[in-house]
Amino acid sequence: MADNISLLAVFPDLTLAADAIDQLRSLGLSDDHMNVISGIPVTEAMLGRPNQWTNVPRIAGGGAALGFLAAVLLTFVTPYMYPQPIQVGTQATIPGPPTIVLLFELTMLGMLLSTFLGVFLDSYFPNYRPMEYVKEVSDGKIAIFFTCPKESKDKFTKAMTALGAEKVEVAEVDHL
Amino acid sequence: MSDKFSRRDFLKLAGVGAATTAVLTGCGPASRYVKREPYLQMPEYNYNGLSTFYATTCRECAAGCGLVVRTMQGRALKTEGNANNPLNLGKTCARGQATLHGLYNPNRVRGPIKHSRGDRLYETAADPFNDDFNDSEANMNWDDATQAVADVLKKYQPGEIAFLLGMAPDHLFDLVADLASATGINAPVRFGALSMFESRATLSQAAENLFGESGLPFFDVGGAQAVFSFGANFLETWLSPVSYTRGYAGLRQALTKMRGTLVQFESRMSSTAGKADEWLPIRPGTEAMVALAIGRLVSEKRGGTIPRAFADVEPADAAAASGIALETLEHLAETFASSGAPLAIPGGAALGQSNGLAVAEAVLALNALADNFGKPGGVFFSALAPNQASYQRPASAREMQEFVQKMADGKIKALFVHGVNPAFELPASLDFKNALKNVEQVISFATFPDETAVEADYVFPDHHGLESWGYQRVTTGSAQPVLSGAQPVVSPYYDTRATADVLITAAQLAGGNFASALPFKDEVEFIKSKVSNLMGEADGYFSAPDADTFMAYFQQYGGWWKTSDGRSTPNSAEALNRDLSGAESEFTGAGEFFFIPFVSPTLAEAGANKPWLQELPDPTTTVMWNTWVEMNPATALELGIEDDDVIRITSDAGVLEAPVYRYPAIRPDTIAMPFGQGHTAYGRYAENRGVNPVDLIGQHFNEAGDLAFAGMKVKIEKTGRKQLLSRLESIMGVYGVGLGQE
Amino acid sequence: MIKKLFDWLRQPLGLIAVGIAFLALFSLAAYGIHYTQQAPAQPVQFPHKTHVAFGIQCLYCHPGAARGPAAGIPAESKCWGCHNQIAKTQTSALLAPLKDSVLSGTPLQWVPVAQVPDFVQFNHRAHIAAGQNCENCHGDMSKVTVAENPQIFNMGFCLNCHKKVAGDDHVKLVKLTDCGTCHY
Amino acid sequence: MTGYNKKEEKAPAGVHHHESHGEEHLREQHLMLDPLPRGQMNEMVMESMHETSWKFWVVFAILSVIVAYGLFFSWGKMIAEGLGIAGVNRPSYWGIFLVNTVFWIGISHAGTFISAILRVFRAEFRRPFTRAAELMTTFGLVQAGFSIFMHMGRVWLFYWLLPYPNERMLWPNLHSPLSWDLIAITTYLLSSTMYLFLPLIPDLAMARDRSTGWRKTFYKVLALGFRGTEGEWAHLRNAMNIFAWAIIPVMFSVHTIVSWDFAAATRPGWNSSIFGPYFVIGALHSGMGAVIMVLAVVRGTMKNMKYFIRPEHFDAIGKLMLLISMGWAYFFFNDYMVQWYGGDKWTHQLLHFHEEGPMGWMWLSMLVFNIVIPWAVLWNRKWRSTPWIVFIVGLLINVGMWFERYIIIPVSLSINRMPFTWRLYHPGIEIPLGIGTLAFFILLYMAASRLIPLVPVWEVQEGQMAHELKKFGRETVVSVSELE
Amino acid sequence: MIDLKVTEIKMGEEHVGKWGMVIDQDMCTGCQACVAACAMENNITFVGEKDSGYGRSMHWIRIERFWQGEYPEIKMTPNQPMMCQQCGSATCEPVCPAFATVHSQAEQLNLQVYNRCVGTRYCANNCPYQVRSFNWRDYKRPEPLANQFNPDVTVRRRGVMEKCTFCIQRIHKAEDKAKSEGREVVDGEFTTACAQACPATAITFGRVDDPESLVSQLARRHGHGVKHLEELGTLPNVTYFKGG
Repeated sequence: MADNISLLAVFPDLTLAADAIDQLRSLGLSDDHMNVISGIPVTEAMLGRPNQWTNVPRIAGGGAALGFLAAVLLTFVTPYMYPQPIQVGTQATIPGPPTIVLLFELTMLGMLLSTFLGVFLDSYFPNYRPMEYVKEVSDGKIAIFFTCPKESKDKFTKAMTALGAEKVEVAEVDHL
Repeated sequence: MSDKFSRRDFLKLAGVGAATTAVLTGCGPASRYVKREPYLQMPEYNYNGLSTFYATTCRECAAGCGLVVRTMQGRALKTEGNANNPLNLGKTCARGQATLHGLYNPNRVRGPIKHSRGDRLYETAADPFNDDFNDSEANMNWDDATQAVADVLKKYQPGEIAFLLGMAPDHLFDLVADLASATGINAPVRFGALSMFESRATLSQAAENLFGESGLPFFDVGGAQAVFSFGANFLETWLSPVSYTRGYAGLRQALTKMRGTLVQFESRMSSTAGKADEWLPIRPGTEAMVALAIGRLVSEKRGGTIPRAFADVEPADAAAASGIALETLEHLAETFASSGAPLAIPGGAALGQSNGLAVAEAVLALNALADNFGKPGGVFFSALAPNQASYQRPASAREMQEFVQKMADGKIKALFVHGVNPAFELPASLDFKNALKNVEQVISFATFPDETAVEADYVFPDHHGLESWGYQRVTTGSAQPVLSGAQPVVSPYYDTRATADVLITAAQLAGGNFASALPFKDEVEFIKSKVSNLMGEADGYFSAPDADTFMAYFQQYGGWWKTSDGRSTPNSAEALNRDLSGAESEFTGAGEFFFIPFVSPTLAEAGANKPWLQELPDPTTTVMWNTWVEMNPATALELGIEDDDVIRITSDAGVLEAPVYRYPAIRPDTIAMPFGQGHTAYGRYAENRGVNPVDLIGQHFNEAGDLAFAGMKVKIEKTGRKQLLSRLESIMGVYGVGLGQE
Repeated sequence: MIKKLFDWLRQPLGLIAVGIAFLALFSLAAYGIHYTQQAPAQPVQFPHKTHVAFGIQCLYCHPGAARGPAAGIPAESKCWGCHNQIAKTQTSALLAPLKDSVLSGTPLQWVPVAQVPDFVQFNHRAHIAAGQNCENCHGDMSKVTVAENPQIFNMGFCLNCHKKVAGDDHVKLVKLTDCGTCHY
Repeated sequence: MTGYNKKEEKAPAGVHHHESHGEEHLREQHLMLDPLPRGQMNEMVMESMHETSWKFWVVFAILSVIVAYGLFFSWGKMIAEGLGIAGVNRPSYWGIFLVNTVFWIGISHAGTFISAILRVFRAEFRRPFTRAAELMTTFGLVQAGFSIFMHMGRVWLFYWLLPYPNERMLWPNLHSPLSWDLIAITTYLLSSTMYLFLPLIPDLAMARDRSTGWRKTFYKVLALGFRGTEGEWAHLRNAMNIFAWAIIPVMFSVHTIVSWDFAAATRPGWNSSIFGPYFVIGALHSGMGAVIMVLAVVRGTMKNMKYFIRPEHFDAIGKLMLLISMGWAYFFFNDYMVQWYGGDKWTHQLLHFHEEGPMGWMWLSMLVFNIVIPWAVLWNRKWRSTPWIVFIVGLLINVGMWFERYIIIPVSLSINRMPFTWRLYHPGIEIPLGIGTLAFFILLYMAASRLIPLVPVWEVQEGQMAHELKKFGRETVVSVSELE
Repeated sequence: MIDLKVTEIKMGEEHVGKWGMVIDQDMCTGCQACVAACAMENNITFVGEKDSGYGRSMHWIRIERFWQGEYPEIKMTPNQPMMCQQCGSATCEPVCPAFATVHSQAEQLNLQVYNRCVGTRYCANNCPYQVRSFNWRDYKRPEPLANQFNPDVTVRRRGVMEKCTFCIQRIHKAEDKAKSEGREVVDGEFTTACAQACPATAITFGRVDDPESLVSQLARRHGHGVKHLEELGTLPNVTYFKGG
């Protein structure tokens, strides 16, 4: 697809952007070839886009499991690592209630840490490579970023402008 | 490029490197490498980390308890009681335990010093706990020091030379006594604040008056069933506290008999009174009357004629005067009469009054009534120590007054002081310090830089007790005659020298009579000469074929004692057939409060420089590190005085200021103060701490010549200042102060 | 000013300078660490291996190990017991400190190298009695001249051996792994 | 540039009557109904960070000196000399150090409460100040960490409390409430910091887009390359949802575990099962007080903040504070009641000591500050919408809550089962250290206010999108659409 | 493994530790010899006037006394030496996060491992007997006082908790000696520093699990000893007799 070109169409408003997406689809672009960049969270449903695949809940679940495992290791294994389990008061080597406290805390820690990490993994953060971006996005504009064959650049530009795009330009990679 | 990297930068870099190295070194094993210096000829037992134990004698008071000191690699680590010594049977008191803080005290006299009188012997500092302050260095050598002593001996007439020694009857006393008898110098005077507060002269005088024989009475508390103590604080510092405490344990608990009763007549609750089943806050001065009244009531209960001793007293009068209800007296008499082994003990503040002798006689008469002489639980004459011919008591306060007068009059031109600190211990009214100015040469043998050493021309420090040889006669406390032996448990830490050695050498240098009086090579030879004659005595704990072996055993066992009872029974035949006076004592001074100084049970007279003794809470008040005034809370309320308020106490002899401890167990008309603090020298832990109650005591004596230290009335007034007393106890938890209104 | 410095540092020479400075610091630190691990200087370059080769038992010179907590450094009287009969003592330069020390009566200042950390109470006797050999902890002295510390005596080192020695004996394990056995 | 300045001139819109329910009035009152163009809002937030008066730097400098001396120098001195220079003694082994620890952890609870619980329950008024509150959480926990490490006798060995493999095979003692504490506080600090950071990313991207120089670098690094693609938003939304739910139990557990440090001990007055919820509500009490103080200060001192933080917010938090104060009173009474009724003699002694002992004034002020004053003031909408009034109430609540912890820790420690050891506690170097932590908290907050967009612009914007006015007959009402 | 149960306390059944003490308060005269002996044996530091009055004294053993009644009918309560009770179920132990105070299973003592202590002071808060002392500072013991230190006992630094150990160094020494002689430790072969010093023999130390030991005999003879705060379930190993 060396003869493809990336275009950025900037829309002032949500409805226009949704219309533009429909238009792009009707012009033969699949959803895979477009992306929306926005300064406020715009849900997929608003734009009529397919649901984004996210791994965050799965990673969080995995983290919780890992945290739980760490807690199990800490509570059930480490007391037996000293040659003779150390006795404190007359409490059992593995005390009941405190174990529950630790299982809970470490599970939560694992889950939250991995949720955070999940965002990084899923979004490829931190990412300081040059990317396609227009600064107007953070002023509330909605940008649609799509790839189309080079030869139909004008067609797409016209279509977008007709729908109210403030500007349509060849997406340039930029140091953010 | 190179010019940009300047030398200064390089230094900086090197500095960082050095700092890094230093930090790393601090963390590595090298930081803990220490050099060790084995002796050239070190016995093997000394380098395997095992301890060596040496038997010796405790020098903290004159009782003469045996110690076993644990040492390791030349350092004394712990004192423990010598279980063989019949006096203390392996036990010690707190002062015996803390004797190591004397041995390793940061302020000791480190070598012979010549200095001008009044000069300090160590630097002073604002904060004794965090600033270093060092002792003055020795400024002469021992040859010169010995020569100086010899010069003094030669320079003055024998009659102008006097020795003032500690109250313990030890080898040094024997040596000086021998020297005195051979050369005509003044016989050595033994004195100590404890003997003053114990009224030893009164006790032996009363015994002589009643039994026709002088001696120090021994009270068998352990064997008794009912003990009536008239002021005797025998669980604290009185005579031989360890052995009397053992007696107390026997009183309370013996397998063969019932738990004995202890009744204490005392105007303030001492820690002895605190252990009593009944404490009777008697009005000071009425002890004799009460003792006689009890005697009379007991005789009345028994029927028959009332002995002459008790004939003149009227129990109702005694009750009225003493503040003890007549019923109580009767019930006490009943207790005394019905007890299988009653015992009455006179002592403490009861004897330190103008009628002290009468008190002692009256209380001894009670014993005569109980007919307990020579019986278990009764009264004996203390066993004389093995090489002792008769009881020699320390000087009484009146004798000290005469001594000080001689000094003031210039009759004593050279004074040697050892083992006693008269500038601190004698009542200020005797004006020892001024009298000292009229003495041409004062030589102190003090181990510590005490007040007397400061006033001396020379300080020729003796070893600490644990570094020195010697023996000490046990005057009382044990049924068996005991001679406690002392030997060095460690080599001297500083450039000190045994006073006996100094005197022997000086005597040789002085020549003439002096040389022939002390024909010994050294101290050890002198001790051997005194001890080896015990070799053949019967009933010895050990005997030996020759003197050297005997001396070896003497060191090993920590002395020599007989296995048989050496106490004698007083002749009580005429004791009850004398007229005894029950008159109240007379009080001097214009104030409204009776003033009772008492010896601090933890510090006694010489404990103030030992930090752990300072840190020990007083058994009754739990105060640490300071002097307090005990006052009844009701009195305090009346006067608007609170805890820690500093009050000014004025007697006819002096003025003192000290903070108040509201003590619930003291008579409302009495205040009391511990003796032991108030040093102006004596090392960083003692100096400038608290006040010395002897500053309030005037020159008043009882008939036996003992100080009437409790025979004063004082005035008090508020100063408006506060000084927080350090207490171990919680003032909230124990007294409910500061918990909120109940 | 600072900007200039930064600019200078960015050019090749500057980078080399930074590298050199870093290396210098690193080697100083490395030297520091190395230095702390060295056995300290001893007054006599005592050849342990020579003495072991003569068949002298450890306990001959360090008898405390069998009797008490400390093995002890022998007194010079012990050294002299043999050495005054050895002709070489009079001539050898290496032995001069010993000779001087004995003749002048000034003790040698040894520096013990085998040290347990603070807070630990160690007793040689119990270990010898339990059949441990000196070399288990101190290494093979027949290969060493001046004594150095071959082991870092830390808790893991002690504990490993205690665990091994106790084996399946529960009572022994309890005793040997009890905190109070060494720390008080 | 800002279009909001003219509105500032108007009197604070607090009171409104039925007849004034006009559209204009509603817009004035509610931030959510008063949208500005996004660009303008961005500009306003950026300005609030950039425009700094000399007064700011004077305060900043003074606080820095206080922190340098009160916190770091004093702490260093204490490490070098030992805890002897503090006032702790037998039996008050824990002093103001633990009081401050509990206090700061309490403060930190407000942030989570506002940004998590209110987010979960979709309380729209939260939007402009979630970040301001979350910053308090993180910075408060930092101070709590300082306080707890200060109190350790050998703080240089703190790592012995962490589970790490070691040749001794010795791990931390998990029987100890302090171990749970350490793990729980660590969990909470990490998760609240992450929870602060996630919603911050879009705002950092915004700041990146409109700054230059070092600030640009700073924001660029922190924004992690966020563009706002659908995927990024989806991941972020997902994560924030998980966080909002999961951090709530963590928050409750943290203060409960802190309370167990006391409740698990066999001490009269401490061994109480109500301590968990009592501490949690106490934490919220002081936390809300702190939030309202911070908001009042931010509104009063920072540029453009009068647009974002309005009386409606004080009103809403005021209502919450009143509710929490009632809850606190309920738990306090509960605890007091059972101790009073069924306590042993030591507990009774302790209660007596609290009320009539030397610190009785503190006990009484605690009740006045925590119950009487909030109840007396906050019922009135006009009063609770007035920033300076709620500032004072918040301040008093914080003083009262600090007193509460002081009474629970050193005052209660004075009384135990061994009357021979009872002793009062007199703080020493704890005072500069405590002031140091307070100054450090303010300092961090001040620094953050110049570096971090204090208002989550995208959240506000999202809210404004969702709000609209709807007419039912004659009445205009606010209607909120559920966007998420 | 995991245990959700609370320790069972069987009423009427006495807990038996290993080492124990019997203290006869009737005999105790409050003379402080035990306190001094303990300080000398265990390298306990003194803290000076200000700190000691502020509840920072380091005494491992303290003698408590209270008052009963009003003057003149006032009585001093029997002196009560208070030291670590070496609880069988010590409340101080579980709360230490670093395992610095643990139960010795070999000696049935309550150990304080100084080098493990980080100074959270939770143990001291949770000790119902308030017998733990904390090193608030590096208290100075100027030269040459340090010569007296007992090499068998660690010298503690600032920031470390300490308490009575029942003279565990003496226990170890006696056990080591007995072992080297191939025998068991004999009752009375050694004793703690406090018991050794006590002139009134108010303190007796020995094996409480040996019915023939002196402590067990004394406990039997006196019949009704008191264990302080026993109701808390701490299973203390020091028995007090009020006597009188």
